[in-house]
Amino acid sequence: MKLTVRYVAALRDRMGRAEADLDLPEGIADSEALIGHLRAAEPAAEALSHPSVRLILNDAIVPRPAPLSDGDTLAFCPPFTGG
Amino acid sequence: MKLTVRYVAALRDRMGRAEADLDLPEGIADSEALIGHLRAAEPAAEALSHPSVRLILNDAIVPRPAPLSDGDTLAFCPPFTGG
Amino acid sequence: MADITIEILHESLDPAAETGALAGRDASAGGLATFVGQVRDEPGLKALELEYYPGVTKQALQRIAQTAARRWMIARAVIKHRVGRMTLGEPIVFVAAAAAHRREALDAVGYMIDMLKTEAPFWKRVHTDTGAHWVEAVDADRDAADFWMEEIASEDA
Amino acid sequence: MADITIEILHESLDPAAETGALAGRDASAGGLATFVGQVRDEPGLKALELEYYPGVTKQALQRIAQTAARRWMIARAVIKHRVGRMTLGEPIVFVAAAAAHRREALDAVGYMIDMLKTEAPFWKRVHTDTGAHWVEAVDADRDAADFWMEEIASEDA
Repeated sequence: MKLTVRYVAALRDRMGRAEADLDLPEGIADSEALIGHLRAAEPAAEALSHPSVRLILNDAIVPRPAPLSDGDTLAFCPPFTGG
Repeated sequence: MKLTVRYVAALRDRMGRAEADLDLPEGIADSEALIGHLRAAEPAAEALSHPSVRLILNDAIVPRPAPLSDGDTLAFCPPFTGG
Repeated sequence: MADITIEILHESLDPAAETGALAGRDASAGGLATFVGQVRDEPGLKALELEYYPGVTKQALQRIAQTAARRWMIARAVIKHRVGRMTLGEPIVFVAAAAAHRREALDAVGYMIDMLKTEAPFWKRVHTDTGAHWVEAVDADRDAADFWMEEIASEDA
Repeated sequence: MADITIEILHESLDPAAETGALAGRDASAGGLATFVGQVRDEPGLKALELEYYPGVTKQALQRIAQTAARRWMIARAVIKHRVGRMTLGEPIVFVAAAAAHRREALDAVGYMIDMLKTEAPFWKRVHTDTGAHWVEAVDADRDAADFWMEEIASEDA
């Protein structure tokens, strides 16, 4: 499954990049499984598992866990601090 | 006791004048006694006794009954409708 | 103590200019809340006329703003109120509060507008096609003011 | 249904002009409430930088304004939010509601500003003399949004 992940704001700093195109192995069905996969590859991804992290899937803010499909773009976002 | 009374807004219309200088007999110690005195002279003054009527004594909004002194100016006001 | 500005205006009130004068003015204030009360359409409306009590009305507004500044953490409070004749859509009153925190600014403005409706000597008269009438006091306004007076009395106690 | 205006602004936001455009505009609206969030002073502050999520942020603000318009009787709702770099005192966000009744306008503005703090994708970064840091989420903001979400869910139920 192909997936684009985005790291936003403080998570972009933490991960050292804004975006990555991933080619995922079978069996990664949702955001939480993806986080587990990313953590295995790099310890910094532990930050993604914090319950305060919000998800934007394609063009919508979605709750966790978010089911993933081929071609999705998933953004990991720190808590919003607008206004 | 000399007293100036003012009738404000709708009460001015009701009383047919804005102001009157009064020379009151003995024994009219407060606003409520004054209202009784005015009602005896003209029925329209009944409107002054309505509990919604507010008083301005000289330069202050005061609760009823308001004690009166020689030389005071007492304004009878309909409920305030600002803003 | 908060900076307080009170004005009774005979000519015109410009909410845009008032807002412009306040925006960004207080370095410690992250929030500026404002409220503009304006002449609302009603059948046959030609003009609204506002009467006040010189020497007393401004003092009453001052007291309302001071109470707001004691009750909420605000850096600035403004009340500017028109008197005289106004037409449809024209501003009647501008109320503002600047504060470090938004809730303080919003609540202070809510308090000030609630209180000035019934606790400052103003009287509204509506001129229509068919004549003029004094605006009646609204029970809900009375209730709003009573709510605050009880609330503040219980805090002071 | 209320008239809703949402804008993400990259350059400048002028609360005076926004207020001027709204004052007197809705004949049925006796009240216009506004809130301006602005860059507050903090030690060493040089600039505030605001990041957003194109394609999603505006939609989130739209949803907040729509919910406000369903919950309160308002004629108009406006949210205009800056992104990019801002300096001390500069406006970050302008929120407004026009309504027949003041309480509806004030509460709708309070709701919108509470919600956009935590429910619209924006991220604040503070640049100071000594570097830059991302602004942490504030528990009180989270609590304010949770309050409204429970309140509105219980009304819809």
